[in-house]
Amino acid sequence: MTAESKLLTLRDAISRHVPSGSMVLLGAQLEQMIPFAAGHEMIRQSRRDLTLVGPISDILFDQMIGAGCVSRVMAAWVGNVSAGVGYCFRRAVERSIPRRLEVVDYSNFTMALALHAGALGVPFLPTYATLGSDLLKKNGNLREFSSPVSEEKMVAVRALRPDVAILHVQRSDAQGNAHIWGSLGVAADGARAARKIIVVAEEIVEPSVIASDPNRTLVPGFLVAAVVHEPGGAHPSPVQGYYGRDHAFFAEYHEQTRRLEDFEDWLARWVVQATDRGDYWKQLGPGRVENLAVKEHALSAPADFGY
Amino acid sequence: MTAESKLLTLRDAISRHVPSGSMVLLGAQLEQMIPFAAGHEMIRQSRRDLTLVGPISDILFDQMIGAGCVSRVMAAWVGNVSAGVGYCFRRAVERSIPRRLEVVDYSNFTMALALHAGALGVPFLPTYATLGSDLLKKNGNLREFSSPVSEEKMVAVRALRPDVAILHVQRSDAQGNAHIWGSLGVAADGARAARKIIVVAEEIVEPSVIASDPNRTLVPGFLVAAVVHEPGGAHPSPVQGYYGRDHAFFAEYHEQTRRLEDFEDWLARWVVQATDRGDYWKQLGPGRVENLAVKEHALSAPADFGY
Amino acid sequence: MARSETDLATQGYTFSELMVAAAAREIADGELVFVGMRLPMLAFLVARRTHAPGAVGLFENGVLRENPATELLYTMGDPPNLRGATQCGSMLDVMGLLQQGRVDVGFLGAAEVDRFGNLNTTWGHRNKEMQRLPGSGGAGDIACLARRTVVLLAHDRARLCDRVGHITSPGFGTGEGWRRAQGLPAASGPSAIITTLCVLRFGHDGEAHVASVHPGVSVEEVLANTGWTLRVADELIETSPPSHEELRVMRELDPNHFWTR
Amino acid sequence: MARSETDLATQGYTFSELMVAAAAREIADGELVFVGMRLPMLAFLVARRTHAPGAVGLFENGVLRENPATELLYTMGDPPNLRGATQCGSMLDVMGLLQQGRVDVGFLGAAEVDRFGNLNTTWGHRNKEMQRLPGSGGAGDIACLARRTVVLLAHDRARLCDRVGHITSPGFGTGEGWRRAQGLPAASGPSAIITTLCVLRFGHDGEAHVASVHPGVSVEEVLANTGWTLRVADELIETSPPSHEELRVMRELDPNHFWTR
Repeated sequence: MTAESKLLTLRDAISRHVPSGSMVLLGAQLEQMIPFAAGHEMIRQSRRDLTLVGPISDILFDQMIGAGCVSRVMAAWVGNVSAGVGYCFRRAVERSIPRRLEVVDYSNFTMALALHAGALGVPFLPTYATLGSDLLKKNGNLREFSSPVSEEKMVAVRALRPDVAILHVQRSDAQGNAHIWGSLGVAADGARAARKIIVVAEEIVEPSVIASDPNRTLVPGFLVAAVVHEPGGAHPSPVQGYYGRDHAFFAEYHEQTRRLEDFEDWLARWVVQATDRGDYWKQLGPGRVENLAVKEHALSAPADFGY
Repeated sequence: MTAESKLLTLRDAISRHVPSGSMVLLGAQLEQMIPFAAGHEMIRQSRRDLTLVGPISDILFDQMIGAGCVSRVMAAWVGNVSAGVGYCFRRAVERSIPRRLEVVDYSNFTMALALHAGALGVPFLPTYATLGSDLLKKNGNLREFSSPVSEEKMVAVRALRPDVAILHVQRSDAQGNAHIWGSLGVAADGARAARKIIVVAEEIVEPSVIASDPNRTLVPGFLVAAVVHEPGGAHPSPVQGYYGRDHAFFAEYHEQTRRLEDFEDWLARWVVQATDRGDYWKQLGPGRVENLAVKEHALSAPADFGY
Repeated sequence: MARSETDLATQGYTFSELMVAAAAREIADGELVFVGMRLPMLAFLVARRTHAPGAVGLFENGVLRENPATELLYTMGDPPNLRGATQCGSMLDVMGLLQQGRVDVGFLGAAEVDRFGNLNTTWGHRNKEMQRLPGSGGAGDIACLARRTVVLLAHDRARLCDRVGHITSPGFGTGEGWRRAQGLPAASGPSAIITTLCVLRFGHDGEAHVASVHPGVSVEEVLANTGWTLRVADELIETSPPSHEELRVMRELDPNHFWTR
Repeated sequence: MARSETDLATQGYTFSELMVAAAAREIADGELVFVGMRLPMLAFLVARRTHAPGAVGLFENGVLRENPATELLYTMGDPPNLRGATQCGSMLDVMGLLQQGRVDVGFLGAAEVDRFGNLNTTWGHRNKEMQRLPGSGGAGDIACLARRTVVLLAHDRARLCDRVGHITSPGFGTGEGWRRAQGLPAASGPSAIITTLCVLRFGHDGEAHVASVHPGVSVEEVLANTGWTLRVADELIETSPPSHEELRVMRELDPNHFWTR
């Protein structure tokens, strides 16, 4: 009666479930738990013509754009959250380097609503956000209409249904029932809006751990196509309770990618030559990893599900 | 810097925050955590012309209707979940006893959407639910319209903003930041849709307990008008981790309220003469309370919020 | 039900057990099922334990379970149904899955069902007086949005009527094309009505017909207890009785025949 | 900023500290505040610790805090901002509060702001070349839906321009009545622009004017560094310098002037 395990290597999960041309949701938990390891694997497997979807994916979108994987980005903000602009994004938009990039500009709220509409199974959701803005004029997925109950002007945000959502989580069972805590962002809606989900987990746990707290299950396993055990896979973004944000890494990326040739060196070093996450850790060095470790644990008060 | 305590007795909370004529949300967590003690207090304080809102409130709506507090009910289901119909509801609808009752029929989903629209601050939300049904024809808050992005027929569910939501919770701090677990139902949306909230808690805890697990905070304190410490206040409905459902009580209510005069006896015994919850427990007897107690605790696996 | 007790003695199972087995077979492996209480709940449990180990159950209070609570539940909010659940989200979470078209099958009860599978749980009749019933709950939503719905009710001429007085939960309305004309999803609608006498299914025109009669029941008995001139399938069969395995699981879960009198 | 270092020596505070103090005073006690990072974050902390102990902070990732993290944050998702929060919900939870009109004030930065308080964070200019900037994030939502918005930016003729090239975050559009005509909420819109030189406020016609100049700054300097013919308030005042208490709190929170160079 126990369902089959969905555990795969990251390589196999990307290879099987993220073909070129896919619409991929990344960075659903905003600045936390960004699936960098999965993004790097897509670069190594030379994915092309991806549509990247997400409110903000910090420097992961910039890297994938720079590596030539992306033909379209649907996002509220693309750059480097702590350091400013993303140079690859700029090169792509301003000069089509390494290729032409279509940008569909959302605000955070309208992106959240697009995924919420997908999760609720409706073609659109209404909002007042973006009225009067140039986002409304330029993004074809935002359309002004008149509220059927109040005759007010409103914006209809068209539903998005990504082909695959990649969600980095704290813990998951082998069937993909996963706990996320701390920064939730648009993870719950993203999971339901997507046609399939790849879960990348810090820890693989027994189903009983997940079932001990079903309110914390943000991703139900029956929607999950693959579960990948990749501790540290969100670095340099933080994972609450597991490791902190590597601020210096973001600052260095900013400095080291200003010129195209420098970005190519960066990519070679951190992604192409680091053929898996083991190489990546060696590059990073043990001292740095140690610095990011949890210094003080802070466990949640238990909730009693007994009867 | 610590905010003022919002702790009140149930009597004062109802007296101050639930005047006659209010639109009151009850039973947001469906069959669990129904605020029976608060409903009984409204009966004792002779509230009139209330509009009761909620998907399903088991026999609480029936009792308040029978006691003459209610002029309108907006709900998906009114009755006795484990025993069938509610006789007071039937007498009110069929024969205006004790007074005329307006019923606005929703389905569970459209009720959830009405509160979600209130919580999101939009005048309506779209759905395909109730298309083709007589609910759509008869409930003026459900209106057919054409989707602005797909030209499909859809239903616009008008937002509801109750004057007050009464939420029974497992634990709250004195400012009303409250943890709910187990059955969530429409509690999160109900809390945000309402103009104010009364929290009725099994336990009052230190703010640090709530802040140890902010993902479990379903009710943010700044929306809360009053916090009431009323252990057992949801009986005969269950509270996960605190007590079970008193199935026999529901069956007895069904038997003891079939005839109008029997209901009046029931009400006198359990509500009017039981001037507070202490009397109510005496009526119930210690053996019965003991039977409902948690037999086996089942604590959630901790989540580490450290860094 | 005296009749079922007789059946138990003579046939080795009750009519309720037969209904549960028939309902369980409406669930395929891996399907997402909107479960109700009582007989549908038992049917879901039987399906999980026999031919559909990968079926997942949804409840309107936000609960999603892979390993169903095996205790007797009076309501979906009973504590055993929350403990050990796979996910406890909000009502909107599960209704979203339903509206996405991801829910394969939903089980419904009804006070009245008609020729086109429309259900009424809002207004009943007794001695020509209108009786107010509890209302839709989530039934109307499931009837609108689940890919298939299966109705369970006792076979009674007053309850299987030509046209329901109030459509709480739409079936095929007035027949072919009606659901699409209302705007309901293309892949949705009633799939079967399982009664104490027979199983009804629907033709392309949306009208119900007898597809199988339960062992020991005659077609005449079915027709006499139905409030309209009921069509009969060209190849009428007998409903398969519950298997040993199905009965074994049912009785393990419900040893005192609380649900399956 | 060499200028601020000079100010620190001669006036006892930096221009950034002055901006933070001015921003903190835009928050009243008990208000719900959409907090940004950097200076607005510090302003929120100062307000909580001085005149507005009951202010509540919201963040776009779903976080709601009464007791703000006192560590240096680089992003709102830094672990110290989650631990000990009052509530960590979803982005939609906090955006819902915003759209309900419950958020009193939101802080915004911008690459460009114009005469009517419209903001551009999508397209910049350098040497006449268009530069793609990161985009709206939540800024456009806050600009549309918060009851008041307060903009903080360095005063520069290229950044305070007559009309922004792209409206990422709407202010008063083209003037009086514009926001309502777009369908934006009646109680919403820019309240102040706090620059390194002055505080701008808005008249009924939606156009910005200088309301106060910072100590040591002349009106002429403000006008010369503004890209349109800026109106000056009839009763122009000097921006109040940060109080001892405000400075004490700021420096306790930011002892190395990381945020307030």
